[in-house]
Amino acid sequence: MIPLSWYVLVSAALFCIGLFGVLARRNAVAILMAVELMLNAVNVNLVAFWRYGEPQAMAGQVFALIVFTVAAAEAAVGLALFIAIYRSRDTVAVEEIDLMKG
Amino acid sequence: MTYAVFILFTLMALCGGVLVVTQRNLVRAATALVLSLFGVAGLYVLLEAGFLAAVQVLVYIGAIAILIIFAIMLTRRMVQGDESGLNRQWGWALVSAVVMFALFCYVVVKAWPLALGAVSAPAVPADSTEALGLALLDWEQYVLPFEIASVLLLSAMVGAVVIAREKHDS
Amino acid sequence: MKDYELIGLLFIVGLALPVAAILAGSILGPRKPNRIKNDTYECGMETFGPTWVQFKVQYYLFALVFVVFDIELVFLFPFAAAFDKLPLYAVVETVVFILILAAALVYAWKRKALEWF
Amino acid sequence: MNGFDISNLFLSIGQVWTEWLLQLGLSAGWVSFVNKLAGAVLVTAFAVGTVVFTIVGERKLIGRIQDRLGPNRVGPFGLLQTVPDVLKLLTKEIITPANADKVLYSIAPMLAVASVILIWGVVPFANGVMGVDLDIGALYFVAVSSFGTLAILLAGWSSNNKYALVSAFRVVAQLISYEVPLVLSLLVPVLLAGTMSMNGIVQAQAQGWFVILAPISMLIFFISSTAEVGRSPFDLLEADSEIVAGYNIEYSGMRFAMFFLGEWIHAFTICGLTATLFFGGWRGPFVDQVPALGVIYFLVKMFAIYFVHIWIRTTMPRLRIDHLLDFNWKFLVPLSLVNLIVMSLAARLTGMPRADAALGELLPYWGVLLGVNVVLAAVTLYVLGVVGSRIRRRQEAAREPEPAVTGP
Repeated sequence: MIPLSWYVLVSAALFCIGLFGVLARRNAVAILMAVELMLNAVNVNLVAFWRYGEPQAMAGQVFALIVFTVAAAEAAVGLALFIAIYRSRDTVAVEEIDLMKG
Repeated sequence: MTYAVFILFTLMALCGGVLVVTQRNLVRAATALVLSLFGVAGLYVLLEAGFLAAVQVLVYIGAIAILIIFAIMLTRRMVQGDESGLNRQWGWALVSAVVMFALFCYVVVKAWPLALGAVSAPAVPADSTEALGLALLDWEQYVLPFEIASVLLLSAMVGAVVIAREKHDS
Repeated sequence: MKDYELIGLLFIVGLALPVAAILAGSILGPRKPNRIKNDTYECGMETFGPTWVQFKVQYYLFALVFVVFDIELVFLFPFAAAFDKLPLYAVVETVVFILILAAALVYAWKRKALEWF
Repeated sequence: MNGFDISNLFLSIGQVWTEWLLQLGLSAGWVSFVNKLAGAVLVTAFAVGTVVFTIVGERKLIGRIQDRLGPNRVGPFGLLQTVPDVLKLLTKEIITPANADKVLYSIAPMLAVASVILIWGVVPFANGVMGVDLDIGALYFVAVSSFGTLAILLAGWSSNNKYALVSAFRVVAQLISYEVPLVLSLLVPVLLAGTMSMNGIVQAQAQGWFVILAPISMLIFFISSTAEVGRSPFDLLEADSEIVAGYNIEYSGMRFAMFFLGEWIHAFTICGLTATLFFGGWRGPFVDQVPALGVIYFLVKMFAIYFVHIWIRTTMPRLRIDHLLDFNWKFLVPLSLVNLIVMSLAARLTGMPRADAALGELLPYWGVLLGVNVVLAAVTLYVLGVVGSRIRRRQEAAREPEPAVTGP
């Protein structure tokens, strides 16, 4: 079997790619996609620890399912927000929608 | 053999991820996201979580990716144009991501051996989906998250419908 | 995990078949591209404006309702798989779960998110 | 070598084949690999091979229903019509539009085929004769189908054609909408069988097919799977008598043929799934003694359902897209939600006897489930009638002319 540490490293790499995307992309939808990558990295971790920790207890899988739910809810509301912003501001570039900066 | 498959899925997940954050064309980035998520689904299969692998494909590729592509189509204007998809602080973002990864590596290698072979893990339950169902609906285990998930979905839908609906004058 | 080897092979074979067919087609078929032929096909009309036009929000609303129900289905599958071992109260819990999401459907219906304008 | 035991034909063939491979000097790991590859190739060959027959069969049948002959020139009774068709498609030029997104444009047709071939990996042809008996079989089918949706969206977008894109959006709206009732009705056989494994579902129908226990689920599954395939009356994406084509308008030659192939495979694939989930799959008389009979029973059931499909296709008018989506979200989804709730409560309250229980024990259980279905159907029809007449009254009231205003 593949050691647990490999999975954790893959997950860490995926997380950091997502982090880079969140920090560096201009488009809000692209940032949301990067967030999805980070959530996936978390899920890989959860499932890997479930498998190598205590597979008889289903905690890891239940957590992963809840993460799926949160990811879907977040995508739905987030994208709806971007659509609403686009409708009024005509852009979804994050530098141009910083209205709250005063 | 298992290693080859593992490396294949890892490459899919990571290369897809890199494409997601670097592609300027957003629909292509979304396709790369699908590739990456598919690689992650493969990792779930390797971890003997077939149910989650199928759910990954169903939810992410079948639903969320399509939702994202629809949203990209609805917010068109940003996608074309000559400007890069990255903002001015991308250098700092890269540095922080790399530093973060280095930290992760340090911690992981400290905590768990990287060495191959002689790895053992307890067996998974014979029918892990059934076990999952029992755990989810057990009064003493996860029934509260289960019900809260539905409330979360309800509120997400209410919120998103309110936000995204066009105001009809007349 | 062993079970999925065949699925992986099936995926490869399933992809190899169209690849082979398209390759055969491109070898056997003629290849004489010209500007008109490679143009966008609009029954002889010249295309104007960008193709990747903006769409109605209605498509998004359907996708949105679908995503919510998709997640619900994901939770219902373990329930169905474990059904023969579940006590009555667990079934009632699932009924409550379904009813909460039915409320979401009713809401979308009342707010006219399910209308095609 | 063991004797060739006819009672379990497939097991014997498998044994002979495996022993032959071992004698060739392959190691056990390679033998298992070769076996699995052979299985994958066989499944693919079955799926593609069946298309050749169903195309001719369907064209002949549609011809008969529409009072004409159908293909009758090539070969006896026109049976070889598919051969020149394939040759024609093979020798056509494959055009890639200049403005298309080349990579995605060429990936999309491959995904369209692969996604339907993958479904055949879990369909049981006979007891134990199937690609692989996944313990998540039913969910696997749903998950794999979603690749097809993605392929359509990619095809429409990458063609760089307004009409292809509009069509792709409409098709995807249709496909994702009808996926909800499809899966909700699929859950009923899963919970009656207590397993997601396809073979397990067939085995759970030992005493009675699920179509007797859950006819409403069967109907919902049948309707929504027809919509998933995009066949008439749900063929808005094609509408070949009205518009040029759908999302695949820019595709030509073999690439176009791949979309076509995927659609045809999908058409009888869902018939096979309906047979498996609701009509007992490979079950039939004497199948426990001679498992090889199961293949015949399965194919007969599959093509019988396919016949009904073609029948509907030729007789029903096409729906309009708003009607199509209204029918799904305002009728099928609520009905399938109620159906799932009612079925799970009824099955739990009557106590669910084991599948191998005596007939006397099973009859009350069947009776309750069937009764519940009949009551649900009656209530549905009553509600439909009330709502329908109210809508009609409102429309008539709206149409009534204003009373003429007479001046003084």
